[in-house]
Amino acid sequence: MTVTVLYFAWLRERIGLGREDVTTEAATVADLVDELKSREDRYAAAFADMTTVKVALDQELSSLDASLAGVREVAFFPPMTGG
Amino acid sequence: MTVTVLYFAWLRERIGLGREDVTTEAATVADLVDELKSREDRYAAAFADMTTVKVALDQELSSLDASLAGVREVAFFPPMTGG
Amino acid sequence: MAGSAHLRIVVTTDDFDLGAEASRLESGPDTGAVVTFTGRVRDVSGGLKHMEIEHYPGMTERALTEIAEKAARRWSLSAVTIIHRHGSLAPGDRIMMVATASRHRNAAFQAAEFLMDYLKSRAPFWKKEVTEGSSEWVSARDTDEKSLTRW
Amino acid sequence: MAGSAHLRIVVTTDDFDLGAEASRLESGPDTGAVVTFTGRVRDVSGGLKHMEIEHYPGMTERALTEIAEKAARRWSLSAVTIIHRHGSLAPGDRIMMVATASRHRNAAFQAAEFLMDYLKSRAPFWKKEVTEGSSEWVSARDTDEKSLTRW
Repeated sequence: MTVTVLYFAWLRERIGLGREDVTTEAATVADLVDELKSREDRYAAAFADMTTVKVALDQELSSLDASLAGVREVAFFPPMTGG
Repeated sequence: MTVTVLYFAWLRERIGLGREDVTTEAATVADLVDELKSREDRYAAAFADMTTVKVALDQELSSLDASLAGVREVAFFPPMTGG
Repeated sequence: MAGSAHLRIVVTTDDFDLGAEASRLESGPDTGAVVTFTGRVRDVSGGLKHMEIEHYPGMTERALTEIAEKAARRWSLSAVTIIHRHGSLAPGDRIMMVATASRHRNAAFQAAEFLMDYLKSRAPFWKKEVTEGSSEWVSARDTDEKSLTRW
Repeated sequence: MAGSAHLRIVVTTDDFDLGAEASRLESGPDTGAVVTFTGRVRDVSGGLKHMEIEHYPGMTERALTEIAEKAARRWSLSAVTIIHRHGSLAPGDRIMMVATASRHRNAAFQAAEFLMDYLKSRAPFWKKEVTEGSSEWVSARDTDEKSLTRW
């Protein structure tokens, strides 16, 4: 399957892009993260400490162990600092 | 001594005036209220239920048993309803 | 002492401009949060012609200043505004406002609620509702006095 | 369902007019209380050139709408407004506002605090402080996440 993956704030800066389409067989978010980390150092650096990374699936907050079945958009970002 | 006595809201309406100078020997607020009540029915009616009457001495909230020594302005009014 | 908080107390028959009032509090590099509360004349039962607000000139300004100073001692505030109208107001008219400015949102929110709670039972205002053919003084609510105990 | 509350959600690079926004909520005979909160860019350590606010278009609007609906289900509100800016802001600039309208002050105050608490840790905005020669993403505070537990 192909999912759109979005990166925000310092994740976007470390990875060097804000958006990419990824073709993957990953079953869960964690599997997708592992796959990205194994690709290139900049992903490994960005995802080094997953306690500071949040994930949204199709624009709803989710978690690392969530399934990617049927998901079209995955977003990674640090804890929010709005307001 | 002579004190200025002020009445507000329904106390003003029942007594029929908002302000008067009263020459009195009353030692406390309660004494002054008794003196006013004995004067005329409209005062007796206004002060019939003192649980619904508040008093300020020289523009500071006070109480019925407070002394009038040195006081220049006494105000009677119902519980406040601002805001 | 109220620290360095700027206090603005206004008792007036005139309407006020909430945006302009809030802008006054938005000054200085360290004000991160401004909270405002505006109270309006409600027509609760239908048929309200107008509301008359009586106050105690002199004591009103003193009481409002004391309440603002109390808030400014308790929280770190850069500014406090209290405006309260008196006279004859129509349904929907603004009655009063408070505004607080602080570095952080919690101080600004808490101080604004504190001001409202104290103002309700410590500032000498009395409301009268006038309908077609009758009028009635608004009763104080027990909950207003009780809400002071949380501070 | 959010009852009959009117929700207004705006995500924009533009400044907003607090007075005009508050006036929108002052409608209907039964709105007695309007509370507003405005957040501004603070120059905490001195030397802030500007603040950049990034957001997640699409999710932002969804998250803010959900937060507003949540508040409108929980309290009796006639209106809720949330406006949040993104892009480049200078020290002292307004960042965002929330406003709530209700019959009584307690509902309006509580709903406004609830909106702020949820917005801080559930709406996808990220702030970056840019000073002369460096820039740093603002860290989320543990207290922001913890403040949700009171609701």
